Amino acid sequence: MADPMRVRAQENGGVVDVKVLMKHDMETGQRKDASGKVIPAHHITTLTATCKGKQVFEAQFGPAVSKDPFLNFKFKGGAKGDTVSITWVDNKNDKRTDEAKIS
Amino acid sequence: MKTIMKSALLVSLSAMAGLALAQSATDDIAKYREMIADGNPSELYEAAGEDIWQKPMGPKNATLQKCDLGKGPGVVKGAAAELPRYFKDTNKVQDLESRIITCMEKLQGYDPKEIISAGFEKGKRKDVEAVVAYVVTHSKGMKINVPNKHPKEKEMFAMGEKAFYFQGGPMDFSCASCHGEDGKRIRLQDLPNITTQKGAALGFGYWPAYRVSSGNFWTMQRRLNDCYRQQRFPEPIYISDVTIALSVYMGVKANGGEMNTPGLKR
Amino acid sequence: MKKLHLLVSAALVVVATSAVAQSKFEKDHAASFNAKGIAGMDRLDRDDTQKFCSDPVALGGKGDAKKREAIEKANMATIKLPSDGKYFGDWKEGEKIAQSGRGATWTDKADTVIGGGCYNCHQINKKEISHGNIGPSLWNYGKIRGNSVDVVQYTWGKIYNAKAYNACSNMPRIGHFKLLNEDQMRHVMALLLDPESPVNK
Amino acid sequence: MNLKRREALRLTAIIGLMAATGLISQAEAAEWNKVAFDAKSLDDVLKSLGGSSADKSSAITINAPDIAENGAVVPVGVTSTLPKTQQMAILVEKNPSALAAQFLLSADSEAFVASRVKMGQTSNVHALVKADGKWYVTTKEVKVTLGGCGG
Repeated sequence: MADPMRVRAQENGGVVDVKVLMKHDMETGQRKDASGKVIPAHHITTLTATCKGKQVFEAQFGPAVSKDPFLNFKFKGGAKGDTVSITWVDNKNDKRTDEAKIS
Repeated sequence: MKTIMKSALLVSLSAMAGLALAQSATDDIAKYREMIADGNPSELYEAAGEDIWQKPMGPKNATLQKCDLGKGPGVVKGAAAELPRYFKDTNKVQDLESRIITCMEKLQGYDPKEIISAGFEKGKRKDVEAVVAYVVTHSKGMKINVPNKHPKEKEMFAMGEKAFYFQGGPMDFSCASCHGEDGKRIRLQDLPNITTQKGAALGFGYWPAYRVSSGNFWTMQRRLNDCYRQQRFPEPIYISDVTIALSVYMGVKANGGEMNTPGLKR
Repeated sequence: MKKLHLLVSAALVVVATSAVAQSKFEKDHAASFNAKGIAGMDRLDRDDTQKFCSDPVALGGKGDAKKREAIEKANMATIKLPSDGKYFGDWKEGEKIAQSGRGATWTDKADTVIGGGCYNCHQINKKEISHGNIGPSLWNYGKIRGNSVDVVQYTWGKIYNAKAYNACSNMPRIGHFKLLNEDQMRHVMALLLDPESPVNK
Repeated sequence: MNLKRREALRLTAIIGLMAATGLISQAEAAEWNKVAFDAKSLDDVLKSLGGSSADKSSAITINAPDIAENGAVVPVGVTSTLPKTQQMAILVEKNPSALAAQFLLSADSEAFVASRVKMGQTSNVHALVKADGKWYVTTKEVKVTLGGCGG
């Protein structure tokens, strides 16, 4: 199972600032291992963010997003105490969902 | 006369331009570091480490919650700012990693030899590294206060100092080759002068760290291991005397400085 | 000359005796390491120069002046001028060698080409902004100094064995320890001294 | 379990229907855009995202360092003041595939995103922004330095 991510959501003046750190290798598919074999690409493909049942943001990642990805976005309409839920899916169909309360 | 003046001026101007170029490059690097400071992936390791600390594991199915890191059983806050130190129960000076391994052995029943021979990020060593991330986070902002009173601590400090200056290998390098003077750089990386309090605190206070170039969390043991690799030395054994001695030397020199761990490094 | 010879052999005797009697520190220190890959335990066996410069006082340029002089002379004696009298290769190759800091670590193989690692410590071609400052800037090296025989031989010697000129220089003994071969050293020479090299523009 | 599965299937069908009938925007049902992520150039990425040309716009800001200490982690932020910003993309011109990431904004999104990308070498970084159905672009060069002892 994939490792948990760190989600932080802060509301300020009606805008929620969300910062997400994900644990993922984001293997490019360009690197070779010690024996010269290509390490297959393994990376997050999509990430969705929902708040109060509504999707507020979506990202698509290629292999060029850095290892242990960081993402920061902002949306309107969330209030302190609401929950922001983040889900990512990778190209091996592994997925992970974590939540944070807006502070 | 005029032309001589002119060319002299030109020379000094171009020398200044050269300086300015290097200066602006290091300023830009500082900006880069600032930009990535928010969102240190060390947090991911810290979270894993906290879980490992609290979870019953090993042959004895016990947690690490009674582990004594020097400030009493279970006390995590501030522990990393005072390590390495002498421990009565093992009659040894231990750094954070060797002490965690002692706890894994005594409380949980793990075999320390396996952890020592495992390699970084391998097997149970991976858990040690995560616990390190968890523990050092709880010393962030605290004053470095590594003891140098017990005769064994003094012995280790002396060994660390000698090891720091020990020059060898095909490139004649010692730690001091890179870390013995102020204001030096390798490429664009600033090299703290570890022989001074300020420089030692820049080293000791920012490691362990998440290392951007390799995309993983490096403990102090791993930092030292890679220094020795670049020094073209043979490999220091994990938690061996020389590695702990160097930590004592650096930590004691750094006393009074601030813990900023876990850091975020190139 | 005879005196010099005596001095050098005296220094060698000192090395020989101290090599036999390993100090407690040396023993404890060595016990903390394992050979790995191409990095054998023999890398901890210090020669006379390394022993002398493991003392912070000597490293700082002070201490036993006579010993220092003897060490510099012994290192000077190791310098071999190029076998065919040719000092210069291709500055473009020299630039590549200067850029690479690879080789000779326990993760390298025996046939890994060792780089000069020059930019790690020196500014050379100004276009490369990522350069260290442990050594002096070499920008305009040849333009400033010209390429008289003295300059050429000194530069070769400095690359070959920097300790001949300063016992505890931070610069590796590149020719002496065969980090670069003669051809590679010629390329680096061209980078520094060839009027066509961008370093001298 | 079975119930859940059936529920999920039903939902998928509904979402598909909604997308087909234009009840929800295409973005919300978007598949990972493989063609765009395989594209080599700015133009090809733009085409595979459904655009034909992109005007340069000063309403887009790229927040990235002038010099990155390491190409493995280069912070890149994009802010747009264009009205009705719907979509954003970060491209690294000299990477094997140009597109690093794209972002599909909702009506509630602020026109801002920040992430970190890998860069093989010094290169132009482009930010593509779709606003009110039209594509815009802005560009910034990021230098990637060689670091450390390894060179």
